[in-house]
Amino acid sequence: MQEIEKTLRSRCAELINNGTCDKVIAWDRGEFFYDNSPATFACADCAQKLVYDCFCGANLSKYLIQYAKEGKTAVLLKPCDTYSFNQLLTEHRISRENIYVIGVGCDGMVDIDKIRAMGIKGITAVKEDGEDLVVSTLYGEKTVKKADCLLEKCVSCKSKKHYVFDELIPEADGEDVKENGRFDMVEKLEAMTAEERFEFWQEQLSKCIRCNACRNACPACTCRKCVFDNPHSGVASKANADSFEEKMFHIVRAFHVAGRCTDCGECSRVCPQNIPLHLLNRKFIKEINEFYGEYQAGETADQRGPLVNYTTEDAEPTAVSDRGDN
Amino acid sequence: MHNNSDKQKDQVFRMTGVDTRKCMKCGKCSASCPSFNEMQYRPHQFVDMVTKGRIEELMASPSIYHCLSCFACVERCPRGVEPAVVVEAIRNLAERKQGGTYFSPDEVPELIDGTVPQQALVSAFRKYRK
Amino acid sequence: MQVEKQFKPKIVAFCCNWCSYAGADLAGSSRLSYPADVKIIRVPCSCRVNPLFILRAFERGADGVILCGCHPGDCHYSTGNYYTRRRMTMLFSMLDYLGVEKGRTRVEWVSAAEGVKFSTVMNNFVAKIYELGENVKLGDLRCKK
Amino acid sequence: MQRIGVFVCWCGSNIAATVDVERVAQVMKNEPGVVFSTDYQYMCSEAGQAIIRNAIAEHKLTGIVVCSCSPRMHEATFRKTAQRAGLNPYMVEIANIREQCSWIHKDKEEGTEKAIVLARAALAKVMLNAPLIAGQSSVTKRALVIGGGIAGIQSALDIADAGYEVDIVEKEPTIGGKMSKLDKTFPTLDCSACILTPKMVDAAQNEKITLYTYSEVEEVKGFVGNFNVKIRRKARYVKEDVCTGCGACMQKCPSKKGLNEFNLGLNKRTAIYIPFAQAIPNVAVIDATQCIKIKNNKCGLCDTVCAAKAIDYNQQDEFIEREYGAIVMATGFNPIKLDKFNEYSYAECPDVITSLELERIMNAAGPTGGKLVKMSNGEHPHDITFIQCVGSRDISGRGKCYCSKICCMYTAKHAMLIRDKYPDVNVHVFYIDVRTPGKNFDEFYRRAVEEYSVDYIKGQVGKVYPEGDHLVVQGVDMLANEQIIHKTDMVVLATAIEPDPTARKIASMLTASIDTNDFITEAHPKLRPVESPTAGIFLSGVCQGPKDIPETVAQAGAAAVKVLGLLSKDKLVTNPCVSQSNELLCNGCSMCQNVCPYGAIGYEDKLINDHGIRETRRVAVVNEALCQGCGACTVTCPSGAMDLKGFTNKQIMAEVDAICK
Repeated sequence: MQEIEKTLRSRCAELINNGTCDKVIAWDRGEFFYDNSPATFACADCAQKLVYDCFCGANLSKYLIQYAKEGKTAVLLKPCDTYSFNQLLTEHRISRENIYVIGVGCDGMVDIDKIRAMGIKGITAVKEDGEDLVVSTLYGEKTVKKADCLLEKCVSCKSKKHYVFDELIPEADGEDVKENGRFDMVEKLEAMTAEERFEFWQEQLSKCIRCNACRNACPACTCRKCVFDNPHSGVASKANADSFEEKMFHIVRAFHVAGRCTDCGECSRVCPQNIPLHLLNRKFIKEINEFYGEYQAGETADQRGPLVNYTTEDAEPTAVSDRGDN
Repeated sequence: MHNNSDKQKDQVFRMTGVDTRKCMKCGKCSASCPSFNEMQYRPHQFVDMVTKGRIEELMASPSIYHCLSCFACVERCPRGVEPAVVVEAIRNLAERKQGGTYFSPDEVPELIDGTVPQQALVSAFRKYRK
Repeated sequence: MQVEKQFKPKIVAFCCNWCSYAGADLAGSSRLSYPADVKIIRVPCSCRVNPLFILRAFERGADGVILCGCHPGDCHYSTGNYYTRRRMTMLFSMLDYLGVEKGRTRVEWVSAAEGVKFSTVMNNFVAKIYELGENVKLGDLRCKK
Repeated sequence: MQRIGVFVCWCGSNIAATVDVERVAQVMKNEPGVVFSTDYQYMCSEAGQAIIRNAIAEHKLTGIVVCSCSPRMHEATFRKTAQRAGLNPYMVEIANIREQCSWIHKDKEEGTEKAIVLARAALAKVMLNAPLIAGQSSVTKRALVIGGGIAGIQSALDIADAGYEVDIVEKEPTIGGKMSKLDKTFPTLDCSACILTPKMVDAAQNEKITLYTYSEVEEVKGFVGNFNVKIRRKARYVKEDVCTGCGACMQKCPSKKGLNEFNLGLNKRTAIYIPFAQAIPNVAVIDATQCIKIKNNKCGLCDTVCAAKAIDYNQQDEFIEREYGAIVMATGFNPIKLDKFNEYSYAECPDVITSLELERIMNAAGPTGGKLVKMSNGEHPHDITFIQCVGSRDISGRGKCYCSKICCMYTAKHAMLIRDKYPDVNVHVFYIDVRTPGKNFDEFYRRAVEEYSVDYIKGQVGKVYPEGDHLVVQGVDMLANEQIIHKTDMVVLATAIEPDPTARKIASMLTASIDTNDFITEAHPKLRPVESPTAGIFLSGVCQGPKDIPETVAQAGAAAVKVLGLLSKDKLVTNPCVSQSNELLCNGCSMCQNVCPYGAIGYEDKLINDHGIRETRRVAVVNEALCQGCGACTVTCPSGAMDLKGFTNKQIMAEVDAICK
């Protein structure tokens, strides 16, 4: 990865110098070594500061809506981020000709919380070493398996292939991950009784502090004004007197992105309360696949989404109620 | 009696999946039937009698063994009624009854005269015996 | 001593103007009764019903929500109910996933000529809601345990 | 602040018997926003309406709730009442306390409670109503008729007679359609050409009618009153306005092997041809797939002999675009293909023919000069067998599930004509049922049996096969319970009819709905039988369902009247309950465009001022004349930018809240 980082820095500087783009959207060092954050780099020298390591989980596509309006912008996209990029193209939120996509290779991003959960304290740095991670702590070095510390979205990575790019770094592209098991947890929930599921979700959703991080990070949640921020929508309720937003926010959000969600996993990654929000979206994805045929949002940039489409032979809603109770 | 005929009608329906009420009495089945003249009840009558529940009569009739199962009627029926399938079902009903076997092993030797294809005997034996 | 309050469900029925609302009118003019717990909201087409409205009804205390539209293929607007069918299938599946009782929501296709069906559907639906009792789950999903 | 009036109707005892109307009025009086509330025996009566009008004036009402019968019954009445009192008609809401309350509940307490809730819901909605003004759109005073058969010709003549311009688009080189191929017509046995060709000439000479023959509708845009239609004029390779129809070219053309379409392929025609002697326009056309000059750049004889210099081998398809206020579909029918009915040996035996082919054989201008002969050897037949219901009433998937309606009568006609002209010919008819509803129809059929001794056999035919120079028909006589093996010379199949294949294509261009058999659906099967549910589209002839000539002409006239009703208006009032896009909220994602069944949503790049931020954004724009107000877009829009006037998100949620309170 350090190799890639070096190449990226020099290539981005070159792209700015030769006028291909006037700025690059990439990751910058955050306050801590593990919170690399999205940033724009507008000069060749600045580009030398961009970061690419195992803490670059953030999906940069969404930032293009805001920052690629004018001029020519280059962006670094991991394979999973390219779906979101295509979806934004489908929805006319960004324009392809203004953006230069550098597809960057990725072999999984790391969740610092998972390292901490192993009981490792006082972490000062994490370095990749092949399959392992070398964790420097105040109390010395420790080696752990990288596979054990991956972000949730990387554990069930669905593709190492870029679905859109102008160039790739490194040049060789990966392939789709066929057996990714991303619906395992959904299936587990489906197998529970309704009572158990209710308890599960009540416990999870009760943790929500309505910080809006999921909404802000989600590349499908791109409304200029969210219905929950619009006092005229009839559902927004900043006042405590009305509890609709409080109670229904996550269901409404999942529905609004249904058929558009690329399953990038940003919602769960950014949730400070660790609510597994991606399980709501994956339920919709799974149902869409089952009822209306396999569909991956963002696979190409001109798809008609399953909820703005139909066939005359579609299943009736009773297909859900007839499934039997458990 | 009436109840029994309803029950049998129901049974024919379950065996065939054929709704004989779809018949519009055009007679195309009988027009197509190569065994028409051999039969006491003709294909269109079969369908009509099933609709009316007269299944005992059909079971007792030799007509059920005269159907060659050539399926010309099934092929050409404009209403999808499948008369040959109905005949087959009634034949099955008859054969399943105690002593309903039409063809017993004892009769086989005298039929072997060199002109009857063996294949035909074997399949007839299969078909007309429970 | 606490007096057991008799359960009177609140049931919202969204009916499309062209088929189901007319079907409901026909049930009325044919004097085919169904429980007074059902209150009808008229919408131009079943595809006008936003899943938000259904969630809203539950959050406001509805015990059941039923959505009626023209039979698929007969939509006054040609295709509206096809979208309804997909949207509601998804919504119902999500509610089930969250552990909310499946019987509380329903989609029925009722034509303008099906007054009898309208009344039968409503009777059945109300009976189901009585069986399920008061809706606590959906209003409750976010309440601290 | 809204000032609402509530008016509770007793409807005599219809409501008052199970709803305590006075209590409803009383309770509503105390609701916030309500400044006036009353009840009356018959709100829809003039006296009841006067109460409403007076209250509006006296209490300066901004909106009213009428608790009465179904809005489907009297919403329009009360809107007019409001309008007369100076209130916007869309500030009226109806609480349906009759059909959906008093008539279905017996307990008065229960009925009253429910009526109050329904009134509250209506109140909650009306509080959020906004005055709506119905838009207007212009009407192009010109009609288009698609199809130039008897249906299309009749509709066009009737429209033109009333003084409106009308164009006929016909895909064949001549108008006339199927009727021009018929020999005689039932039940009067008059010559088809004798009654049709004068109408064809009328259509050609009428200065209000423009004929586009050998042309097809390519594209339709727009909406009622304002259709924009692109018509493809296929290359004839003959200049239509120059050709005199002298026919010299046909004499000289060496390429003589084309199948004569007019005679259903029973004989041959030249590459350059005029379909038939009375063709309108009487202009030649070149079959490009057959012409030696066009294919190989040799020959050119027709050009040499054409005195008028009308031949143009380089002609290309042309496109014209025109505006129309109304469109009549008159796309007609065809007999079905018989490739799934091998049992009749139609493909193998030239003496097995369809009824339409028999029409050509019987016709003096037909392939045999009107002599009834066997197509196989030209001999006179002595026995002819007709088979009814070939492919009709067939649910096996080989044919059509419906009754083709015209076959019983034309078969009786054929049988009778043959027996009349050739008494030596025996005629048999295998039938399932003989269906002859219609004036003088059954009498006609009975004449065939009683006067002409046509042998009607109740039963169907299992198969037809050749034997020597005869045909054998194996059928059944159901009444005698006998199988019939019958030697005959000719077999005539009463072939089912189906809508022309262009109907589906054109219907989808027009967004007119079509049934599973490809017949165009009418707006109402009984009360609006000549209109499509899509405004401005009218139906004429067999495109709507099987019909004989008198019915077709009647429907053509009815469709013309509906067209005239539309064209005589200067402005059309549009439904104001249409979608509206809030530019500030629109994301430009196009999802609404995907679900709109009317193509009413377009996208534009607009300069938007969003609280001081000025930028160009891609935003949805609703064409209010196209939008029918279904609301599909409103649900698709995640940001809520799209909303439906008259049924806004806030209004519906207010109703929900009121009901769930």
